[in-house]
Amino acid sequence: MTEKKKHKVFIQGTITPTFIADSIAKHSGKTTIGAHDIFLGQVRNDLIDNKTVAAIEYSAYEEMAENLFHEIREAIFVKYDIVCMHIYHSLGLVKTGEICLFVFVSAKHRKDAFDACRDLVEQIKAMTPIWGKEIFEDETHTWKINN
Amino acid sequence: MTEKKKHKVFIQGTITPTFIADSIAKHSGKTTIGAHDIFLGQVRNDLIDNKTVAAIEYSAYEEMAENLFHEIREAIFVKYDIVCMHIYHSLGLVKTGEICLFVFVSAKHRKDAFDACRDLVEQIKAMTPIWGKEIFEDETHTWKINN
Amino acid sequence: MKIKILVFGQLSEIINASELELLAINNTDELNKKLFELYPKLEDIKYTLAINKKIIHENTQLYHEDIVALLPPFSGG
Amino acid sequence: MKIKILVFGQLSEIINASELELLAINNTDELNKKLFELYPKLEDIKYTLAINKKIIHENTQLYHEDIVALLPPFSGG
Repeated sequence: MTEKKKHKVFIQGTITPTFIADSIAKHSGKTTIGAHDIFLGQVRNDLIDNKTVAAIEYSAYEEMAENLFHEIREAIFVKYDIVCMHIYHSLGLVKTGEICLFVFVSAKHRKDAFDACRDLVEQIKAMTPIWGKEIFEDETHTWKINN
Repeated sequence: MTEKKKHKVFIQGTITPTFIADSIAKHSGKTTIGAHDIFLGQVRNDLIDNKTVAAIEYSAYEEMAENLFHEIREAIFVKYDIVCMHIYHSLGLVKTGEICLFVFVSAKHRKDAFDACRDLVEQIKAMTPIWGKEIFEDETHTWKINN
Repeated sequence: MKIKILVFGQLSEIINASELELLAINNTDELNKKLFELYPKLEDIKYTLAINKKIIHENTQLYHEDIVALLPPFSGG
Repeated sequence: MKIKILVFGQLSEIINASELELLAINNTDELNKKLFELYPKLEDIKYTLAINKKIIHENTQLYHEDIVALLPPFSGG
């Protein structure tokens, strides 16, 4: 249990495809895994009041978020028959087209991987104290609202 | 429509993490995307009648499978509000711990990405003429059964 | 009249070939009957037929140069 | 008695600080009342309170050196 707590969720800036590839490659030794489900959040160029989003700047109440990530992880492990789970979220500036959230769930069977990954993403969005400041091309900003 | 038909699904041997990373990176220019869902099938070291699976050798009725992939794709595009979709399946030998299926769905919103990806994986498993020969460590084999 | 038969998965181990040709077969019921005569072990395995890449579920007329595939249960992914 | 307040997201723009300290506040109802006096614009924005990293939904007693966070709606992911 204490080992799981050490997982580092926050990453400064965008999450790169190379980082994701390395994370996938690390699972080749876990041969009880039959299915991975990976969710990636990417920053959209939304048009808000005629202004286009150029980037999102993420901030968080990090200590509280880390506690919550730990609790969410533990509950997911109890609820689903999965082998492992990884969560990474950006802090700071992430430009449109770049990845800001990487949720990776691996299980013996696909049903558990799909169910757990989706549940996890919904809980992260709803429960963790993270905020996105949408920065427009003209450098003004608005605060992101999740739906 | 004809352009979609050109998508090549079958890949000889395993699908590498680098290939997956390149595929993710190609989406950074598509800035209407907010959510990606990626499913990866990995070969398990199942124990069957006291023998351990070392690899799966995939074969397919390729021409028929390609037609079906095309039909499945078209139907998914009609059914869900998604931006793009990619399917890759291995042929030939894939060892335990290696990836044999890569399904990648991108959408504006996560709900569509999750729904479409899962639907796609279920349809691929149920409808496409692909067969897995499970090869044991002692070089005997059995034919895989999907559930 | 000539029909080409494509054989996949474990069926290719029973038939010991991935392709064969049969003559004077008028429909898929006749084809199955003929196959069971030639390869009695086929009766133990559930398979589906596809004619020219389309799966069929009922007895279907066959025509010269049709390609019939014998498809055991799929196990991709 | 001293309470530390952490301010996040758009609330930090209204309060113009990411941290402040308040004295002689006994509970969260008093805290909110005091904050509305100091920063009237806060009344326009829905926020939740966390005491020592735990979200609270009802009026809650505060103790010396408690850390209270003002959390606007989350928008991670």
